Formats: sequence, C-alpha cells, structure tokens
Amino acid sequence: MTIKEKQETIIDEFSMFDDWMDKYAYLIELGKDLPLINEQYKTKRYLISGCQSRVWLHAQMQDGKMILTADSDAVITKGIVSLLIRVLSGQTPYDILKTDLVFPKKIGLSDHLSPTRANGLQSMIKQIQLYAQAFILKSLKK
Amino acid sequence: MTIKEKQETIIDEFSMFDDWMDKYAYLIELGKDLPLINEQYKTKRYLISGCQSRVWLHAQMQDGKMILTADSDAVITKGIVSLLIRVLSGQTPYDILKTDLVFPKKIGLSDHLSPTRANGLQSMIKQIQLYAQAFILKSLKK
Amino acid sequence: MNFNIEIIRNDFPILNQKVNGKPLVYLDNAATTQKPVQVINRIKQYYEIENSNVHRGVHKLSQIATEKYEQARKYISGFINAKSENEIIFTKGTTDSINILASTFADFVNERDEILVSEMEHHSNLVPWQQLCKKKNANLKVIPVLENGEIDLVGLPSLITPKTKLLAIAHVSNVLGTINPIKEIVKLAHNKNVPVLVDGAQAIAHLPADVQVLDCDFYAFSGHKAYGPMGAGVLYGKEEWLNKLPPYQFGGEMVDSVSFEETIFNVLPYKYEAGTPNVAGALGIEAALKYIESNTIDAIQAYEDDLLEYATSELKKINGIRIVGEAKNKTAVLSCIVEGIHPYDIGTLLDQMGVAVRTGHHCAQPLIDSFGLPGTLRASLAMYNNKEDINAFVSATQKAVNMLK
Amino acid sequence: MNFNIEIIRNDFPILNQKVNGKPLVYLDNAATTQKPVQVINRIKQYYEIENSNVHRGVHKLSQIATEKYEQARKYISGFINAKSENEIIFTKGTTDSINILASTFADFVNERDEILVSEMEHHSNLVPWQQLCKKKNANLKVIPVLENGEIDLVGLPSLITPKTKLLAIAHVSNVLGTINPIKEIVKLAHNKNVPVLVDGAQAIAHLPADVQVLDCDFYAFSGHKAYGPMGAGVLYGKEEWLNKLPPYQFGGEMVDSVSFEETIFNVLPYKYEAGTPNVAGALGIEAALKYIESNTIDAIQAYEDDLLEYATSELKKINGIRIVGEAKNKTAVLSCIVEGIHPYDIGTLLDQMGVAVRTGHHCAQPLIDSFGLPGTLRASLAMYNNKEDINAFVSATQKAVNMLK
Ligand SMILES: Cc1ncc(COP(=O)(O)O)c(C=O)c1O
Ligand SMILES: Cc1ncc(COP(=O)(O)O)c(C=O)c1O
Repeated sequence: MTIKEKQETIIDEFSMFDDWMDKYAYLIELGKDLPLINEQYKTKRYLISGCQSRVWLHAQMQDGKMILTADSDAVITKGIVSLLIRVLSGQTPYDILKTDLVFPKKIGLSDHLSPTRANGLQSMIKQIQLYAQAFILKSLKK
Repeated sequence: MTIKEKQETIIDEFSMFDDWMDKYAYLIELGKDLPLINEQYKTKRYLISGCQSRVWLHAQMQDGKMILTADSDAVITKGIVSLLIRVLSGQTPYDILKTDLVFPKKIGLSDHLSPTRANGLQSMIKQIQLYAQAFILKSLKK
Repeated sequence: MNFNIEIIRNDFPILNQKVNGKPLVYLDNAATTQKPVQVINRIKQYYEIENSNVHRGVHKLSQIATEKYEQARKYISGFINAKSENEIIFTKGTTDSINILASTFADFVNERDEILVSEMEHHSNLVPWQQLCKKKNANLKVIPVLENGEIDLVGLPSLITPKTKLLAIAHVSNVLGTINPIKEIVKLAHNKNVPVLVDGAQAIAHLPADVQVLDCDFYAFSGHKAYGPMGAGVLYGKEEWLNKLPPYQFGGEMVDSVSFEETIFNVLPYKYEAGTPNVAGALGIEAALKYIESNTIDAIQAYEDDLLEYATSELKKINGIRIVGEAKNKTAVLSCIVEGIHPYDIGTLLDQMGVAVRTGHHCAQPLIDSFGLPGTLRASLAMYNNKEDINAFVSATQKAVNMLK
Repeated sequence: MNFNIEIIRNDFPILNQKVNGKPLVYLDNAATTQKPVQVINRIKQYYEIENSNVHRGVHKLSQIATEKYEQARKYISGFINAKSENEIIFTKGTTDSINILASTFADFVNERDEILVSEMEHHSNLVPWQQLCKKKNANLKVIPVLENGEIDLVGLPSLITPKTKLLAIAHVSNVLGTINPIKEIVKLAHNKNVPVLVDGAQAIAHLPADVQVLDCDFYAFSGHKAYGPMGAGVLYGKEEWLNKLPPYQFGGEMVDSVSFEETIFNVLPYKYEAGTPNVAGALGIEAALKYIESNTIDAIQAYEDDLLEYATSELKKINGIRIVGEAKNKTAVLSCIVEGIHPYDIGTLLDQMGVAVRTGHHCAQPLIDSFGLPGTLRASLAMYNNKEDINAFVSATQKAVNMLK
C-alpha cells in the first residue's frame, strides 16, 4: 500500500467512531498493540526530545525501505506513534520525505494532535524525516 | 519671618492670580529676579541631579542661619528655586529640617510642582535638607 | 469572613468558557492564574486614558502615568511589608528576577565557593545558580527533600559552610505544595552570614508573604501567578544588598548621566529598571494584589486549605493512586500518580472532559527524577476554584483511569 | 489610499482626553505611542477567553494560547521579513533586546577590540556597549554626526578596522529624526565581516523595516513605540548568529533537560525565552503591527512626511527658532530650540496649553552635548496626528516664547 492509501485506511477506521471516548479507547488499544522495539534501542540516543512522555524511535534500512520501530512510556503516545509507523514504516526514504501527512487532521483528533501540543507528534515526524534524509545521503555517498 | 509666615505670604501672592498664565508670568518674573549665585559655585559639584534643567545650589552658614543661593538655566526653574530660597534661606538648619513645605501645593501649581515632575523640586528640597543635616552634624562635632 | 466564592467566580470572565463542549474546570493555576475583571479593566483603563512614558516627561499624561506607576510600587511594597519602596524592582517575572540576582551576584562568588539550593527547586531557581557556579568554578550544593516532600531541615545546618555565599529556596514548591519553613531557614543562614533568596512564585497568591517577618534578603514573584498580567513581576531586595550589587541592564531610566567616557547610574529602584518600564504591568500587579487584599489572604488560605484537603481525600478513593508530596505544611498544589499509568495519558483524557491540569516534570526535573517518577498529574488551586471543580476533576480522573487500566 | 485620518483618530480612545481643560494634543510619540482599540481589545480578549501558560500544557486552553503566541511570532517574522520565525525573540523592549545582545556577545569581544556606535545613539544603544567595552578592556569608537544631523558616511569606512567586532546604530534617531542609510552601512560593515545591530525603536512604526533588504544581523524594537503594549519587544537575529551566541537567562522554557550536574538548552527561539513569556504582550504587538498593516506603512510614511514638512515650515515662522536635525532623509521627529530660552520652559508652558511634547536630552546626552545644547524641544508624530495638532503646537509654542522672551 502507498502512504496515501494507508492514511485513507486510518481515516476510514476512525470515521466509525463518533465520540472522543471511542477514538481514544481505540488509540489506547493501538498503543497496547504496538510491536515492541528492540530493548537495545531504548536508550538516550533514540529518545525524541520535546515530548511529555518518553518516546524512543529506531529506523533502519531493509531492501531500500525504512523500517521503523518505537516505544513510549505513555500509552496514548504509543497509539499515536503506532499510527505513524503504520503509515511510514516500509516506505522508501524518498516517499517519506515527499509525503503530506494529512491523517492526524482528518481523524478528528486534530485538536489533540496539533503541532503545538506537548504530545511530540511534530518532533516524531521531524525525527523520521531526519532519518530519511540521513539514509538518502548515505546511499548517495556509496 | 518664620518659615510658616513666609509660606503664607507666597500663598497670598499667588492667590491673586486666577489663571495659569498669570501665575507662570509671575514665576518667570521671579526667576528673572533671582539674586545671582557666585559664579564659582556654578560647577558640577553644586549641580542637583534629577532636574531637566541644570540647577546649581549653594549653602553656607552665617550666624547659625543657612544662606542659600542658586541658579538654573531654565527661568521657570529659577522661579521655583527662588520661592524655595525665599522660604528657607536665613533659617536655622533645625527649622529647615522640621518644616512642612506646603506652599507648592497651595499656590495652585501643585500639579506642576508635583514631586514626580521632571522639574526637580523634590531633588532641590532633598539637597537643601542634606545641607541642613550636614551643618548640624558639623556643629555637633565641634 | 468576607470571602464569597460566588461573587469571586463572577469576577473571572474566563470561567464561563466551554472546553470541548464542557464547562471549563481550570486547575492549572500553578502555571498561571486567570484574571479578574478588576485587573483586566485596570489595564484597559490605563491604555484608554492614562498611557504615557514615565519619569522624564514635562507633560501631564506623563506625570499621571509616573504617579500611578510609583503608587503601584508603593502598594506592592506595603503588600509584602518591605521597608521602603526602593526595595521593589519591577521585572518581567520570577525567572527574570532570579536571573537578575544571579547575574549581579556573580561578583560575590569565587572559585570553590558554594551556592545552596533545595532539591525541589523550579528550573528557574536552579539553572541560574548552576550556570553561575559553572562560570565561577563554584559548587552547587543541594538540600535534600524527604520522602514526604519536606526539606531535610535537620541536615541543613551542616550544609551551610563558611564557603556558602547564598541560599536560594522556594517559599512553596510548585510540584509538592510544600510550604518551606523560610523563617527558620533564614535564621540558620543568617547565623552564618549567608543571604537568602526566596522564590515566592507559588506563595504570593496563597499565603502571607511578609519579607520583614521572613527576614529574607531577596524575594521574587510573578504577577501572572497571582491574578495579575503576564510579563510583569517583582524582585524585592533589602536596600543594603541592592545598593551593593552592580546594575544589570543598561540604558534609559537607569542612567543618571552619560558621556562617551563614562556613565553614572541612577539610584534605587531605577538602577535596575533600564528602558521604558511596563507601566500597565505594574498597575496590573497592583490591581491583582488589591483584589487579593479585598478577599484577605488569610481567608483565601483557609478556603484553599479546605479545598485541598477535600480534593486529597476524594482523590485517594481512586484505586492505585498515590499523592506526591504530603508535607504537614502544604498549600494549593496537589500532585499524584496512578500506578502503572503515565500521567500524560490521564492529563490528555482529562482535557477531553474539560478539566485543565498539568502533567510532566513541572520544570522541576531533578525533583521528579529523585522521586523516580515519569512526572506527576498536578491539580493546582486558586481562590475561584470550588468543590464542583474538585468533583469534576476526581470523577474525570476515575474515568480516565478506567479507560487506561 | 486607504488612509483615513478621521477613522484612525476614532480608533484611539485617549485622544478624547482633556488635559488642563484643553483637548489633548499628543506629540510625544517617540517616547511612547497611544494604543488603538484593536490592540486594547486584543489584550482584553486574551485575558477574558484565552489566557493560559504556553507550550508544556496538555489542555486545550494551553494549546490555544500556544498557537496564538506562535502565530504572533510568525506574523511579526513576516512583518519584518525575517527568514524564519526562529529569528524572532520576544523581549521586554528595545533596551532589553540590546542588552541581551551585548551580554551574549561578550564572548566575541577581546581586549583592544572595538565596538562602533554612532554619536546619535540613545543611551540604550550606547551604555550597554560602553559597559561591555569597559568589562573587556575594549574600545568604544564613535561615528560622528554632522551639523545637519546625518552621520559621517564618508568617514565611516576608515572607522571599521580589523579590530571592529560589531557596529550598533539607530535606524532612526529619536532626537534628530534622521533615517540612517542602514543598507549602505551594513554593506560597508559586512565587507569587513563586521555584524550590524540596528536599533529600530523609532523606525518600526514609521517606515518599512525589511531585515532581508537591510541585511542587518540584528534588529531591535519595542511594542509600545508602535501602537503596541508596554513590556514587550523583539530582538531579531539571523539564525546563524543566534545559534552561535550563548543563552542569556536561565530557567523554564529555555531548558530542554536538567539535572543537578548539567543542563541542556532548548533550540531557537526558546533558547532566549526563559520563564513564562508575555503572551498578552506578543499578541498585543501582533495586533499593533496588523493595525499598521491595515493602513499600510507606505501610506503612513507619506502622511507623516507631509505632516513633518508642514510642522517644520510652520515652526520656522517663530522668531529665533532653530530646527535641530535637518537630514535629507528624516521622519516623524522634530527637534528645535529657541534662542535664549531653555526648552524645559517652553515644554512646561506647552503642557499648560494641553500640548504634550518632550524636552531634554531624550536619553541621547552625548549627542545633545556635542551640539552644545541644553536639550531640545521635541515634537514627535504618529499616524493619528493631524494638522490641527501641529497648529495647536505651533501657536502654543509662539505663545510660550512670547511669555518667556
Ligand atoms: C532610538 C531609541 N532606542 C532605544 C530606545 C529604548 O526603548 P525602550 O525604552 O522601549 O526599551 C528608545 C526609546 O526611547 C529610542 O528612541
Ligand atoms: C516555584 C516557581 N518558581 C519560578 C517559576 C517561574 O515563574 P515565571 O515563569 O513566571 O518566571 C515558577 C513558575 O512556573 C514556579 O512555580
């Protein structure tokens, strides 16, 4: 699936809920299901700053695609990061950099997911983009 | 005359005017008539800070009384200082220190002569009081 | 008791706001308080009929603004019982006040000297001292905080050494609510000739702050945490100290005379007020403190204490909850955590229910770290909060916990 | 031209004031400008429905306040055409902005280095540099001002030496009204790798200030001199410079993480914003600059230029009067003296007639001294002044001169 398609799937899923409690309950569920990051990456080096909860994010290249794993000590943050990973993990660095991330606005949590929030969504996206840039630079040097 | 009587004379004089122009015209006249200070005292040392115009003030003791002379480069300031001198010069340091200077309020220029004004009235009074204190201290030491 | 919660609530326009469709329950007062109409209108009136630059003007408006500005200083001076209005320096806020002191105090600190702070300090009363020590090769010493949230008063005397140059401590902790025994601390410090700075950010709106009774050498607070405007605060300093310290910023008001060769500085309090002062801010603080006075600080404290006690006992009914900070002497701040749940998750859900609290380290990261916590959930009170606010907070927290468990 | 003086005057409530029984003629705008309802109401609205502390809050109000605050930064960034909103630091005002730079720039100044200022600087752009030089054993060099009130541009290149570390100069002189040729000055300085700070206090409300066109490295201004609130201003700095300079104050927002051992500072622009920011102040500046934009800065400049010309020619009719400052490029400020009369005497009498002007050295004592004057009588314009104001000013001045002659 392309990034666009994945975003649309998420938007569809969330459109089924019409009250905030159900949306958050779903987000919490997603958070609980987030596939675990390798414990060795839960170090300061992989910590994203600017979030109220701690978020570790790891990225590596596999067959030209970026594989993202993450964890957080807050479950709602885990839910958010799991959505990001669903959309962006397994895509090429180029696609990640040129993508327009519309789903946070569209799933009706835009308020909560706004960039000025202390949730760190913005920092997470920035960090993923930095990884993508770094991988592109690395591949050019070879 | 006592300080109190002198203040009353001044209040009487000013009560004759009922518009600000006449009051200021009188003040300007007084300013122009201010007896000159000895030129040797028109130095930085005798300058009062905190006034918008420069004011030099000199004090000396003569037969137990404080003799004040002053000058300013602004004529309204000279008018103000001349009133102060009329009231306070020739009095004992003790009397000067214990006096309640009511005339600025009562001559209907209170507004203009208020302590927060840039006219330096407050600084002049403070300076005169400092002189008075110094003379008292000096006489006690003898 | 002239304390009427209904009248008070009516004075605060923002309390009529709805958040996410629900009436606002504002329990983030330690971050900033809301403003009564008395303060809002004071600022408005200033700009509508009195606005002018102060001090050097020959004209009437300038005179009025100057008089009002200096009256505000005088009022504030009386409110904290300073000896003279020359001891009241207008600043941007607590952080500015403390930084002014840390910067101008530098000349009094030498290599291997010590600055003493407590473990519960807000970053604003910690980092300035830490950086000063770094610059001067001096040592930052820390007064430990006990399990219950009180400072270790017994151990304090041994921490004050001949090398100690200053003791900086919060009057009230913004995380734990602890009221520190400032009088005792000052006595201990003065016995060894150590001056004391009190960070009054969380105290000024909640309990009496009498600088002569406390006998502290410096006291800092922000207007915005005491029903006043943002961007305005106070640094109180004993006159003999402020006369000894050098100026901080240069230009405008703080100057007496200038040539290219030399500059002579103005006297107190102007020595510390470079540039056009925030006149509206000073008048706003005055109006805010008058508002406090009109309800009396003692009545406010009694009311808030009752509310704190009620909130604490209600909150404790939630399974797995733990109160963080249980000092005997405590005010207006209630931190907690729920076992196995990150405070941020609860805070997020509380917001959906219209309850505004704060989560995180509250700019006191070393304290939170020493307690081994990921942060706390903090509800903080102001005089306009009522039992309904507490009930809303507690039941929303219960709901959030149910969702997250 | 969408510039309607009647509509504009109606926006400023204070213009309805009477002073000493006469309608207020406010010509002290270089000291501080009056505020339009748009600004007053913006502040009021903030406190009534949006007030909260910013950045770290989980709740909605905090989010709203944060968004508005950052939008204000963005708007201001656009207004002066900065490359990024990270280059906009909120400060207390011009004096604060310049002191922040002078303090953090200290590391770049060594013994015998030189800082270059002009002879017409306001104390706020002079004393901080003078004191920095004193501290560092560096030398303060001065660009002379010519008889007509222009700086000596011809002599400037030879004043910029390999030892020059910074050039600090006003965009517009608050005494002479001179508009300095900043673009040319910056070019000369940059040719020798010298960064330039522009003091824009008297420019921001009167002419376009495009930091990319000027290419200056730093630009400072105050909200209150541009129809905005007191206690809020801006320091613009090129990102590469602001990243290079150390932080100024410590605590709160400017901190990324803290332990007792070390502190990691936040990124731009927060690195320079310790403590709770003045959110209402930032929104007030935004509203003020929007107000300027709604009338267009070009139209304002054209209008004020006409008024300045009219005032100058009318004033010249008074016997014995001399205009101080006759630069070809001039704006909004009109200084004069009358032979044999102290400016303070005239100002005092003008006040009695309801005309608010300023007299004295206008915090530019070295300039006044170099002109051999006891001070000047200064009328300074804002967009709401009209010909009636000028007529009142000129005829009152004539009357005062008659009384004093
Ligand atoms: C040219 C100039 N620079 C700096 C300042 C200082 O501005 P503020 O007092 O707002 O800090 C002024 C204001 O008087 C000024 O005219
Ligand atoms: C104890 C304490 N000190 C200092 C501060 C800093 O105050 P401000 O941000 O108003 O400068 C705060 C505010 O969070 C505080 O709670």
